[in-house]
Amino acid sequence: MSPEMTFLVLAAVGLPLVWLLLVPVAGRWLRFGLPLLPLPALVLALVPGDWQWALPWLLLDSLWLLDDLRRVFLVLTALLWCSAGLFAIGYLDGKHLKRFVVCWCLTLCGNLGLVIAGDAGSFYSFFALMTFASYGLVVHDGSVEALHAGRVYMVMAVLGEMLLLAGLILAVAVTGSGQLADLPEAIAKADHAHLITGLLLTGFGVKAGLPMLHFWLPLAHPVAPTPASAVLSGAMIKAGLLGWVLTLPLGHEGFRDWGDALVIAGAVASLGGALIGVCQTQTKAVLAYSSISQMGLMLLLVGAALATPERVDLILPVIALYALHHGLAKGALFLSSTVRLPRQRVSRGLFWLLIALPGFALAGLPWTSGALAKLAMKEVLKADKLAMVTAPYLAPLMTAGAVATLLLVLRFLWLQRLKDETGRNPLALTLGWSLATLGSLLLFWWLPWQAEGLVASPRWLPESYQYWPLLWPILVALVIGGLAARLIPRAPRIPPGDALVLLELGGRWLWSWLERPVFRGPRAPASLNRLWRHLPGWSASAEQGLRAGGILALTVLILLMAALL
Amino acid sequence: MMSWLMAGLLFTPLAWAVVSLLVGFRTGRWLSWVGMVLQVGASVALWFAVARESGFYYALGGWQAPLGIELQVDGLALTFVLLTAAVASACGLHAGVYLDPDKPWQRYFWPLFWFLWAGLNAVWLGADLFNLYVGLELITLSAVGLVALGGDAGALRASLRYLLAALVGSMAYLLGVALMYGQFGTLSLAGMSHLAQEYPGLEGAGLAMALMMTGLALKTALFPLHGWLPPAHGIARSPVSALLSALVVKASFFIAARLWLELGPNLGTLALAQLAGVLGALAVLWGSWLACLQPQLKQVVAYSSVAQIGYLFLLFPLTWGVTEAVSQQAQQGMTLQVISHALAKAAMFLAAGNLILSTGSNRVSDLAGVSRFLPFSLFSFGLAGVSLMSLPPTGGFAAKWLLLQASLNSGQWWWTLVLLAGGLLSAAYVFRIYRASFVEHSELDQFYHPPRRLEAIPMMLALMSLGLGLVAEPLLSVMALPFGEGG
Amino acid sequence: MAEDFWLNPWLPLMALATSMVAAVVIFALPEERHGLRTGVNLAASLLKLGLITVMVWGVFQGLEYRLDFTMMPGIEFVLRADPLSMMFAGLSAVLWVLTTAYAVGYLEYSPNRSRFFGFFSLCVASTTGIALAGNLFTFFLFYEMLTLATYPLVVHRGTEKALAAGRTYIIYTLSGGALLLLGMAWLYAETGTLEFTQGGFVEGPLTPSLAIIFALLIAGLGVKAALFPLHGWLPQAMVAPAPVSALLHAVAVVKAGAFGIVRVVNDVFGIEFARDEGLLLPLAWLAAFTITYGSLRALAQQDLKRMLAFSTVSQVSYIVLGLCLASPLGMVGGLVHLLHQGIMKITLFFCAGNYAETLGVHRIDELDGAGRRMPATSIAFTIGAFGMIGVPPLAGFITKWTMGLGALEANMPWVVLVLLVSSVLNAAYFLPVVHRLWFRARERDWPEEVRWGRLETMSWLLWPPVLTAAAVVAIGVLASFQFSPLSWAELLVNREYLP
Amino acid sequence: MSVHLLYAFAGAGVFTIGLFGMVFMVHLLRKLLAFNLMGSGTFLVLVGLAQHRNGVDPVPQALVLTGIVVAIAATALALVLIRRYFHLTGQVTLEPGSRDDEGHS
Repeated sequence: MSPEMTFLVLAAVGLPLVWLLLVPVAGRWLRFGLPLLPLPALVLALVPGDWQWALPWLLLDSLWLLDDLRRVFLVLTALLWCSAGLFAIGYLDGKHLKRFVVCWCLTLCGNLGLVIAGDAGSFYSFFALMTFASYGLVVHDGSVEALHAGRVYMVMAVLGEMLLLAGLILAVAVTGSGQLADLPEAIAKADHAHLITGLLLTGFGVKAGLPMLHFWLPLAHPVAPTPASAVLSGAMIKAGLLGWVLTLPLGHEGFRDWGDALVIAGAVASLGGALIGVCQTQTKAVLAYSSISQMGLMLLLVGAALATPERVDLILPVIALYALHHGLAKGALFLSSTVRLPRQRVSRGLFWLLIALPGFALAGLPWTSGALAKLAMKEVLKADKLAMVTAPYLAPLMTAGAVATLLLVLRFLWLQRLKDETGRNPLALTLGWSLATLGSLLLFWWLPWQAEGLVASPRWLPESYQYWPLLWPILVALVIGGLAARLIPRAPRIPPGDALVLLELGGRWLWSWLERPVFRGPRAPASLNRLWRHLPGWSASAEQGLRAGGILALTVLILLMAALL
Repeated sequence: MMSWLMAGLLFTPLAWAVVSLLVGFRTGRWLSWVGMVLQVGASVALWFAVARESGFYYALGGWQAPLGIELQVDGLALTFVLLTAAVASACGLHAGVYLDPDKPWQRYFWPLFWFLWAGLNAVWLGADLFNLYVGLELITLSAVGLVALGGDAGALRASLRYLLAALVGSMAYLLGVALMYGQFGTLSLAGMSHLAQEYPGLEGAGLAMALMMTGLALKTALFPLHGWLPPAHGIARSPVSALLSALVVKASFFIAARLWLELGPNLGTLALAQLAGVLGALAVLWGSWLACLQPQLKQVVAYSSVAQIGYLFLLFPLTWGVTEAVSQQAQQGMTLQVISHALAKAAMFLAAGNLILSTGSNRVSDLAGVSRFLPFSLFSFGLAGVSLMSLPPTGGFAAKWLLLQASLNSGQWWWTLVLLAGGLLSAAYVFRIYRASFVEHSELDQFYHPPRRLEAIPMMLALMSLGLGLVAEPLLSVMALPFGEGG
Repeated sequence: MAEDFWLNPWLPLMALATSMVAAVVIFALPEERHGLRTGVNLAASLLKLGLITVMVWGVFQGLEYRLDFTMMPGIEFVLRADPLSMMFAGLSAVLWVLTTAYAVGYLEYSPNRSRFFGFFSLCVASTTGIALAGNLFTFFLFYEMLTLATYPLVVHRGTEKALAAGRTYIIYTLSGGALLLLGMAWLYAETGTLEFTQGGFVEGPLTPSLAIIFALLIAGLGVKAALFPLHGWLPQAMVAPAPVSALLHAVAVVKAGAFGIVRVVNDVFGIEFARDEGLLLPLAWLAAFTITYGSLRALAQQDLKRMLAFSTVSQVSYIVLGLCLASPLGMVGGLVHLLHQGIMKITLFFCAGNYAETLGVHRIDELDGAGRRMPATSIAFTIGAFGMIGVPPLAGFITKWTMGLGALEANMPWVVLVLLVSSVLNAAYFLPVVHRLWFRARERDWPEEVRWGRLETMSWLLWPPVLTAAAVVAIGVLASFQFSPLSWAELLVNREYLP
Repeated sequence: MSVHLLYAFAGAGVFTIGLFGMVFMVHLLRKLLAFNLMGSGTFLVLVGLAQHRNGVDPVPQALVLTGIVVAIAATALALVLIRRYFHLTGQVTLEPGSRDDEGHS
């Protein structure tokens, strides 16, 4: 590796940490660094060529590297953090600024670092750094809801970390080396292959919003500051996905049932998430459920990859593509949720367009990244090429998913319209939002996609026969949305975090049980205490008796000894 | 040369006793310092002599036993002579400063002190039972006198109790001696042992043994015959208590131990050995427990003596019916225990005396807040306490270690429990004193530091006791100096 | 350093003597000579650090420093430096410097400092002795000396509570010492030696008496190592001043117990012997239970230091558990935790002391918003807490990771489960505190606030936790560096125990 | 049974009586007398038994002489103490139950 690259890598990961050092001395201008921090990482992502950097002294024998898959994630992460940082300049008031910046920098460092980490130790370190530091972003607001969401987030994050740790330890124990590249093969060979797979799936699943591990998402996103929600949903949630892709035994036989299970989970997430999501009343909660739903769709891909080893090389680029697409689009949508609309009609229309476009992109509107992603996904998930029980259901699922996605987007737009906030936006805020939106809409045009000619650039545009399959779900969704808006006066209320409510009841019961006296340590019984109190008195009188009868005792003793001899 | 030494050891004290009877306390003090130097010098010279040649019998003035006084100079006796020289000098130096010279009765202190010393040396060196008796009586009478010296009603009551108990003990012992002499026709221990080996199963010898043992146990304050000890040791002046606890009770034990080691293999029984051990164990437990309850500082130390003496009686079971090696270990352990207890207890009593001088009270609770002034004596007290707790590297530990080894190697594991419990209980009463000194809410803001000399002496003793474990090896080699006939 | 340098055998004794002499000098100094006392303290601790560094370097190069003389027939006093002893001695030397500095600040304006620092130095001397002990007897000597030297520190405040704690402490530890003594005497009676030997000196097969000896030794050491159910003294002893707690929990007392267990298992019985004869499995269960139990009790605590104390109960058993895995990585994990736990826990106690001294805060629920008032302290606390949870890349993670791998290596996967459960519980009691520090707003005044000029607290108090917190990060991040604790533990295990 | 043995037995009897007195007498002077009885008994045994076994033997005579001196010394000391005790307290007994452990250092 050339010295320049070394420096660049260090800058990419280290700049946020260096910025931390300024926190004690800096004032309000601290925030202006936020959009700059991810720039070295962005540059790093754009410098062509794979590289590896071995750091044997760091952690547990570290290796940092960049390959195609990671490059996509690095672009996504850097770009999203960049625009969110820009947005944050305008968004933030002075309250707890330092604390926010510290958490932001740490989270950013973790998020960037985990992408280029090539060994389990540093990957897990960065992952944990991101997880724990982002707590500060979630509860930044300090309101009761924020604190509650933070608690849920933390509990689930800790659980996730532990599952992950278990999975990684089990896997690394098999390989003997900590390199991520060796893990899939080792897992496939391991005695506890299925245990490890399950642990890793659930461990990363907490972050990636796997159904029943998703509770924190709809709670945390609405209460977090908007830029934080954007990165949470756009970038950090993808860290879980990246974890799956890097560690699961993709490309190895014997995990077909897991593939089916994942498909089912994905179906539940994409449809169930949408179903619950449309019942939400907060814009960001809707978006959070949308993320769950979208991650469900990505689960289909992961499941297919797990079940069909020979197709992995095809599926992985699609997963990356989908992640990029969803990350940027969802980031843009989150940012737009706090954008105030201008008063003038024209610019107002423009704003609405910019807000809606990423949403429609999610649903697969042609000429957007969504269309590309959907088409690619359809292509690789063709039933005849997959050897899964659930393979025939994938296509309808994807279509239903598209409908569900758009319904959520419509719900979001509806709620956004209800809020109807007008006024001026700080410049940085507008810039940040625009950057994200433009990134979402334009970035994929330049990216060199290569997946066996499937969606290879420049043939990224849909073929004519593909327009209809892309468009009809959108139409269906529009119709359903329109009907719903007319017919249903008020959506049924489902609290954000759905099934969590039940869990929390259980948790409270457990806590009250823990506080019972069993855990307060033992006490001596009263009778013993009484005995203890009287003992000195008894001893003293016994001693007096001995003193008086000493010579008598002597006589007895002589006789006794004589008898013994 | 040798005769000078022996005469020095026995007659100098007697001469000094007589001379100091004629002068006052202050002059006596000067005189005594000279005497102490002589005694220490003679003891050390004797050590060199024995180390160069070997142990020997010595007939005093050329008169052979039984009418004359025959002395047995071996490693063990030498060790105890040295110990006496050290501890008695320390106590004497301390007393010279500690006691109020203006009280008229103090002029009797030095004579009694020297008589005591003479008696002690006589016991260590004595080779026949009757001379041992005389030495013992000399010790008893002077010790009682020291306890009673200038005391109030309480002191007199204690000393009377002590005197009566000691006299009964002496009589029991003497009766035993009479029976023994009737049986064997000799008073020499060695000769008796020889005869007992030759004619096993002599009737009457058992009763004689029982009488002697019990009498000595009474004088050594073995549980349950210890009733006289705590009042006497607790109420005497501190230097006197130190002498009493460190040396006087050891004298009668020394005789008992010699009797047992010479005659026990033939006259003793397993049951007797175990009985002695059990009483010793009970003494350890009971003495320590009562020490924990005493409200007064010196009573704590006195009861601690009762407990520590209990350890000594473990010698009996650990040397009866065991292999030579185990018996050796037990004897070594016992010797170390005697020495370390002597040093530690003397240090403790002297330190306690200093503390009482400082606080003006004998009560444990009045020590509150004392540790703030870092009194030297508290350190000495603590260091001596460490030895009593038998923590390494003290002599107490070395002794306990050897005893543990002996009991484990002889399969009598139950004594290990006694040894351990005793250590813990002694920690309990020592820490009780510490604890009191750490209490922080007292109003004490002035502290009387006694003269440096008073403080240095217990510290020296405590350090000696502490370092004893480090030099246990050379010390045991003194004890094991070879014994040859002649002299 | 030359191989045959004449000073070599004396180095261990000198390292021991530095703190011993310091203690004597301090006792002799009058109470008012604060400056001189601080100077003596710091000079001695730095000198010792230097000596230990020299020895570490020597040991690394394969030298052995040894000094012995006979005390009693068959009983030798042996001081020697091997990799394991250097590990512990190094820890105590480094942390002595910091703790001394901290204590100087902590006790500023309080009475009885001569007494305190004298015993403090004695305590460190005993710890060094424990580290350098070359046989079980020498170990026992310093082990008991440590008990005695610590008592005055525990009861330093002289309050009812402190005295009661001291009483509990002394009852527990002396009883433990008695068990240890019994085990040691018995062992000597059985084997005739006490010298720590690589691979152990106990010869098979396992007889019942050997098993009982093992149990006695472990129980005796387990008191100080706070193994359940012998841990009762530890939470009580937290009434002591913060530097003392730091010392008790991080460096001296509990570590002495854990270190002793390591010694007994490795150098007395031999790890392979102990493993093959099934001695380690019950111990592993006990340690695992203690880990869980300590964490559960910590959950329910309201007092910060008490919570930390229960956390210690839990954390120290990691060392034992790692040892019981008896696989190379497991042992590395256990041994390295000896250092890691020390540094993390001392950070936490320093911080707790800072809160108590500067803000008058003792309870967890009074900590709201302390992060704003005392950012540096709170950052240090946060790092320490995360380290304890085992969050990467901090020191605690290295332990957990290595131990987890070791557990699998030893084919004891249930240990991984214990590690995870314990981490979850650690998170459950540490994270709320961290949350309060940073994310709760202050609504009342501090109970007893003291202002120290520009800094958040006195600089004597501030720098030690900051430095240790930095060390927590550094030894985690640089775990594979050549002289990191992890590498040293690997060297140790590979060279000595399981080559 | 020789006359010497008779002495010895008589001595044992006297000793026992003395011991009995020591145990059950309360008055200090009586205790002292009991002690002297014990002493006399012992001396009888010493002389009697030795003569019985070994024929005429000068050694016990010498021993008894010494023993008597010791006993006289002890009696004298005891008398001094008892007298002073009586002067200070007006008591002639060591009444049981009294606190012995109060007083000076």
